[in-house]
Amino acid sequence: MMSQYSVFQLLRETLRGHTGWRPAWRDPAPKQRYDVVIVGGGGHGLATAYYLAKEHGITNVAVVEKGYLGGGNVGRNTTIVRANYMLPGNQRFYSKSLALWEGLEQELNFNLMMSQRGVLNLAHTDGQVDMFARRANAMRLHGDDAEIWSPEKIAAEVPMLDLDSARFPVRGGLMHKRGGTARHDGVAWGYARAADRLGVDIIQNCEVTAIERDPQGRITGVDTTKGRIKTGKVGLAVAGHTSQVAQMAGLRLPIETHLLQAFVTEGLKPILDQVVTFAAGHFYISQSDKGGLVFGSSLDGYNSYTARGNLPMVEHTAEAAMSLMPCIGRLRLLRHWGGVMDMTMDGSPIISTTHVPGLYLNGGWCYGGFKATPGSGWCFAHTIARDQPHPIGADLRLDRFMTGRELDEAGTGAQPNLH
Amino acid sequence: MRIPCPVCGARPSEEFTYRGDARPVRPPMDSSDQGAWVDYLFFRDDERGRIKEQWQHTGGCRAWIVVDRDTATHAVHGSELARDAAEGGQA
Amino acid sequence: MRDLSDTETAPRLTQGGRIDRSRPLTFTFDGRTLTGFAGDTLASALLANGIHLAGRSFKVHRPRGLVGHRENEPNALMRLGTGDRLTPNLPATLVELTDGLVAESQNRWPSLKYDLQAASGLLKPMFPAGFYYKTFMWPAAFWEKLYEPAIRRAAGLGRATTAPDPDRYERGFKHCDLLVVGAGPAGLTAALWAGRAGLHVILADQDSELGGSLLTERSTIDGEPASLWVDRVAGELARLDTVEVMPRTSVFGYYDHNILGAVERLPTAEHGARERYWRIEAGRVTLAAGALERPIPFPDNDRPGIMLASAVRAYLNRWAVRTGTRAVVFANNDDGFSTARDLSQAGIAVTLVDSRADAELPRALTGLEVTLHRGRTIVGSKGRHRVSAVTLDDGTRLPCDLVAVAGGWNPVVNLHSQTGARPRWDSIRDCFVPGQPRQNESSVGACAGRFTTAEAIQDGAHAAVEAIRALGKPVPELDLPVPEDPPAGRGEALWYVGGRDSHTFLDPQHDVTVADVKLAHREGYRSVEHMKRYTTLGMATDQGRFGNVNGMAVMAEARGLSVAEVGTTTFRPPYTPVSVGALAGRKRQRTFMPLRRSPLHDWAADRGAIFAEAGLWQRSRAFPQAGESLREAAFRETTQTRTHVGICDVSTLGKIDIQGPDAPELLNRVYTNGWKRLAVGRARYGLMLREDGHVMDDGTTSCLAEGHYHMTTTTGQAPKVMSHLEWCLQALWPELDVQVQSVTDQWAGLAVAGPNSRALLQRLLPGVDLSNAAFPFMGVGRYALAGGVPLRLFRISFSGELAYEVNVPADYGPALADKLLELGEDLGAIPYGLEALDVMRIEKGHVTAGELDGRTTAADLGMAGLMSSKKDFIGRVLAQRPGMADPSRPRLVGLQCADGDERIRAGSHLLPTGTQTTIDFDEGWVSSATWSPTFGRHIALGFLKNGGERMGEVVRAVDLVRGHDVQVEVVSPHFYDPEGTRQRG
Amino acid sequence: MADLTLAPVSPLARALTPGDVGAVGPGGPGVVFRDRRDLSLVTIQVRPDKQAAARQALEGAGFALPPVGQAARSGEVSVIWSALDRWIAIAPWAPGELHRTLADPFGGDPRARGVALVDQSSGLFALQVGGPKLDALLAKGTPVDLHALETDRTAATGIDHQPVTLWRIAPQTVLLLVGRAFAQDTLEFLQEMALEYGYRNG
Repeated sequence: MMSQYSVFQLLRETLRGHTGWRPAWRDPAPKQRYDVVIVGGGGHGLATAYYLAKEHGITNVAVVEKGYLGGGNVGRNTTIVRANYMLPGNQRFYSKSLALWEGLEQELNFNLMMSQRGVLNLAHTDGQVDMFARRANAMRLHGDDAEIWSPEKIAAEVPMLDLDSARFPVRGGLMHKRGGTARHDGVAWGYARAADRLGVDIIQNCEVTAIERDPQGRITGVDTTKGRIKTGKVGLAVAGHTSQVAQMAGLRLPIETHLLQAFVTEGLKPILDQVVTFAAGHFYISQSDKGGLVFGSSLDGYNSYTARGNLPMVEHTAEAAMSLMPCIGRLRLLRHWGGVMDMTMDGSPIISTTHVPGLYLNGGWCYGGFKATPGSGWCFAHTIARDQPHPIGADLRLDRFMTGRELDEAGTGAQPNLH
Repeated sequence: MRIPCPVCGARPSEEFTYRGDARPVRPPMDSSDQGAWVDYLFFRDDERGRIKEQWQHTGGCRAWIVVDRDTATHAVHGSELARDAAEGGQA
Repeated sequence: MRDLSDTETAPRLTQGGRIDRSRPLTFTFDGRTLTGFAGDTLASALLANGIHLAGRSFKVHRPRGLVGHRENEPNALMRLGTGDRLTPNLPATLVELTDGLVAESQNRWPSLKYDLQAASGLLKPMFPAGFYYKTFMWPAAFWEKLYEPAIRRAAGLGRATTAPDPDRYERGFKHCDLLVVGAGPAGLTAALWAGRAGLHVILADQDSELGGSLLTERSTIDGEPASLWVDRVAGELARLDTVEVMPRTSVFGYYDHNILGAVERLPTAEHGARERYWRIEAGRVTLAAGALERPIPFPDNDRPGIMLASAVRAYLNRWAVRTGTRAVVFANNDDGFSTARDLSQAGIAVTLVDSRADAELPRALTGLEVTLHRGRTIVGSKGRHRVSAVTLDDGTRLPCDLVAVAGGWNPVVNLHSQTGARPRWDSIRDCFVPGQPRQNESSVGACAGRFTTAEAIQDGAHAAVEAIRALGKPVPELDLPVPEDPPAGRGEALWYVGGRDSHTFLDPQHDVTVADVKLAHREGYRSVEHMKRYTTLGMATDQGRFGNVNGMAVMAEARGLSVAEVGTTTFRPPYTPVSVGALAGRKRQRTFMPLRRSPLHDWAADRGAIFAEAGLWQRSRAFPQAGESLREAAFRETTQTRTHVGICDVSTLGKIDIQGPDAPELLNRVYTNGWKRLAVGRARYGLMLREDGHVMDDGTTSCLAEGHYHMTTTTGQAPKVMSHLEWCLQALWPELDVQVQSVTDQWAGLAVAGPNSRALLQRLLPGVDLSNAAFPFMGVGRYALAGGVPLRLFRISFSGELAYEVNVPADYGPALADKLLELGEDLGAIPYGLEALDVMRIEKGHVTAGELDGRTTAADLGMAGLMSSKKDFIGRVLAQRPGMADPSRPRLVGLQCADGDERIRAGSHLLPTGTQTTIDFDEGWVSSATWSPTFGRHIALGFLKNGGERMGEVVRAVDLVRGHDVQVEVVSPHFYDPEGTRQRG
Repeated sequence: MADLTLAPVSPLARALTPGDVGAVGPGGPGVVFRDRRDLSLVTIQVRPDKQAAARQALEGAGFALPPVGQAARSGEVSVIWSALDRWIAIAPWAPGELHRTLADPFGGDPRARGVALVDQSSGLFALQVGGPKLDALLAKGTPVDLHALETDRTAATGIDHQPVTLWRIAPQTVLLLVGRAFAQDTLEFLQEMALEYGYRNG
């Protein structure tokens, strides 16, 4: 039996040299048959397995992961949690996701360091302030929090910003106080541990090599590097490799795979409280609990599976940082890394049944999948368990491209690198 | 990355603007088959490996080019003008 | 307790080393004034002043001393400078000493010696790896309020300033045949021979001096001290034209296609930059970055005075600093001997603890007073702010003030690995060495695991020959020097000394111990990435350069695997930290993005214009007169234009010259409406869709002559439309005989609007018949002014007034504007700006960016009639998808307040009256809004579900975030002159 | 009758004020900037299948249509390659005169011969940059390998990411053509980068 985490447990273990801690999850060999196989042991796959077990009572579930759990984008993002979308089809979903975040630590008995420090989007023209107001009003109509901040308020609250010499002046901002950050690895680990405790088998170092179907096209199982596993339902949650895995089942998707870089400076004493983003540089920044400034900007812009970015975007990101936070000039970049993003053609995600009976798709998270983790697992578990979309994720269906109901928050059309 | 412009020679990638997969074939102008248009505009093979893709040398000679590049390694295997590729495709 | 660091006298030797004793430098450390010499680093100068204690650890604030002399230093992080030049987290080992330098230690309060947070060290047993995941969860609200602020304050390293960085940065591009990274024996040799063959060579080294390990070791080359050879080679390299030597240059990142990033630190100069970032495109790369010594972690190995042996030798040999008076050397390989030799020759008493049971003192040590404990390890240490004794596993207690630890070497495979190549475990040398290259590079010398000077020189020469051959150049005859190294036998693998694992530090900066790695293993965090993320091993500022390999070996042991099987974490750039300012170069604050200036920019500024951002452009919003607010000015300009005449700079609109017989066909395909019958001398409004059926842009296109058209686009979409046309012509329809070119910058554009506009233009063009019959609405004419200045006249109207747009070559724009104001003085001519333009276009119901937001269809905008059914055009088919053609979509409507005093704001949402204010009742939004001086009330444009059928209905415009909730009447979007009699009159 | 003549204004009227700036040493400035508003610029765009004929027509009139990346001078008129299917004719004449001179070899109707002539004398700004530190200066802004940009070679590239055409007119001199709206920004970039060499606005 695994121990419940608590301060008392920590004290107890301290007294015996921490020798009593058990593995956070088991390391089982795959069974021959599961009710559901989730492909992908990242945040979304693990959350899906957890909610399948907890909300739908389906516990005979395997999560198969080709590497180590949490090794994909859940462990390499800039940790931002928010629900500040404009289009109802998106905001409804992210609103639910944020509600799940609040209280998730207690539910999972794992400290995710969820920190609702506020997400502030800066607007550079009066027109942009109005657009932010449109979005903020949509958020409020959904019951979520949103405020419009004046430049004076922004200057007072965010001393790192230099508003006096900005190329693009700051005319206002959209503050979303319930937004913030969370410890990214912890989310994967917390869901893994909680799912494992409900009986879910998490099978690492197990790559799916084929998706098997019967003559009628129904899913019958998956072939893996650890052998064949029979199942009637396969859920794909393999952001970054969605196109490849879907292709095993003959699915072609409205997805292009792109590269996004992220950056962190050396640790500093607290200097920035909020998550701050600004559109002119497509830039976002926050300070981690360890003290590093964590930031990023646009996609590198070309299709890539490398997770290795290049200098033009490194330079652009540094420029964007210097444009409004010129104090950052002497601070030093400690590390930059890349993640592989499955970018959809409208910039919004897909949680959907597919034309293949028994195959369910969760993907296309673009560069915003982290904050969606609980909501994604919640909706996807429902979609798999009931074979139909969850109402809050209903607009995220795959057929929206055919019906002309794209969810294009950026308004840039079928050009994934611009979303 | 250095993108080999067939006109200007190799230049850093930021001189170029990326469009995407060059291979989907646009349905004939007079086609009204929505499925074919949806497929052309939205759906992609998205290979991990060599693909042909369209870039424009917007920071240089403004040529639209087709680059043969590997999405798994970023290795570039060649390029040609988009108009030559278009003619080649029709032949 | 006696504190050696304060009382020890003269650690600095009176001779030797590469410091310049004739150039003393004064600096301060934690407020104490100290001196060093030119050639010192901050680290060597501190040690020369007897200072070992240099910092506090991240988590439990234990006192820490200098351990290294290079980029693997985990402890001695300093805050340099004062005021707005304050720079945190600089490793003292990489800071060149300068006169007046101000350094402070970090992460301690109130002082380095007496840090109150060190009390948390007492609780260290409660803080093993990942402890925070297991607690601080109750009550939920306490995380942000209590736990997190406390953790954030305690964590972090240096304090930074929020003042803008006052220094300048630059960047640039370099191209070379061969880039050599590292100027030790391998790099110098490679650069020298490639340079002699005439190759364009760049030799970069982060150090201020060339020489690498030859500066810190007592090797000889051709029988002379190696430093003499270094000086000779440096001299020859300086004379070779095609070789560029770049000291103080850190090559930090290796990117695709042999592009590398490097940062050059520049000396302080009046017109100089602080740092310059170079992007180097290299034909070939030789990695000669050397190797870093690794520790042998043992219990209590984090006391000040416990250092890497290579650093102890470096401080002694290069900087003439004795880092102790009584040394214990702890080694698992022959480096222990050379360390013992160097120390002993400097008069320091040495005890050598060698873990190898078969270790024998070599001849080089005979005659020196070195005691050997063979087959022994250190299992503990004592001392408060400085080590005072160590204990061996046989119980022997050795008093000392210096422990030099030689645990073997890790080649710097970082740059190699950044390319995606996988380093390989060399089980003979017990280290990761470069694997199969993924780019045109090779690693040489110690960087490739070939640790002797002889191997380095051979490798360097070989790399040069390969580069020369690859370019087809003749290879010069090689005449390689002969170095002599101390003999190096094989070491044994000793990754840590077991015992009190919770005090055996792998990552002293982050307080990660052997116990933490074992705990991670116990809890299932066994993959090397899980280990890193759970324990934070390798995430400190040294990025694992100090103890990562040891940590992997601990995990390998726990898992019963080899280090090779456990593997490494991913190597990421930068190799050493890089200033964000350097990467940005000049781009910061105002220079972040270029400013696009209209030809009338200065003209407008001279007339008191207030500017607004419009993409990269700045456009004049209004021309306030004395005492006028922006709003008042805009409304005055509106009224004056509607009653008299105004001129407005519209130069920023995109303009595209289209020529060729197939031009009408092109227009037909890119616009939704028909273009085949547009006559010469006429203009037409056009709507352009994206292929997905949404509106991309709108504008007018004029036929100037047979096969010659002038297209205008919106300011924002101009570059996109230009690229779109080029794509159509090059990729889609190369057979069309049409050529396009942007002429946005060529023509200044002035809108001349208002009832007096015809009279005004008649004065400019006295010989031209501008009567409505001769020059009707949507007419186009081309004329020449005095001196042959061409002028294009378009009778188009955005304001709804009788209006024209005048184009002249941009150079003449300001003069034309002046001339129009002068000619129109008695007609009431004034300049107007974007605000008045916006008021007038809302009154007229014209759409702009607020409406063309990339999600609207032609039908949404009330322009379904412009969708020709007689021809094909881009976006035709997909615009017919059910969701796009849904009649209940929000449609463009006009909105006006019932009450003249109430204000509608853009961004409001539209809801029916009498419902709850929730998303379920959301029916649309307000896209543009203004006070209308013409109608004396607030009016707006917006999108409302079934809008076309709801004229006269009253709905709510709700702006929750700004506190407005007003009743508005749904009306036609064409408030002003809906029949168009004014613009056509 | 009012005077209807208009006086032209350079986009650098205020940014290129004469004088020496920065670390000008005893040897003089490292870089000199000159406004070349005296030059008219007319682009010659030619459809790919009509380029041989167009070259022949221009050669008949004493001009050239040089290969990609090159410049050709004939008397006062230089024709430089600038982009795909596009050249720029440069001469110290009035724009209309240069336009007419170029149209003549095409029978006055270039469009019928697959040739589009467009006056860009105001649209492109010609900045002459010279001096011993020319290449060091350019390397701070342009990614092209300056070793390869020899005299009378041209490149379509960027300076500080702004599209420009570079034409090396002498070993230590280039003519830099930049979109008019970006001219001041580009000059200011070059001036700041030239501070360490000292520069002269001449």
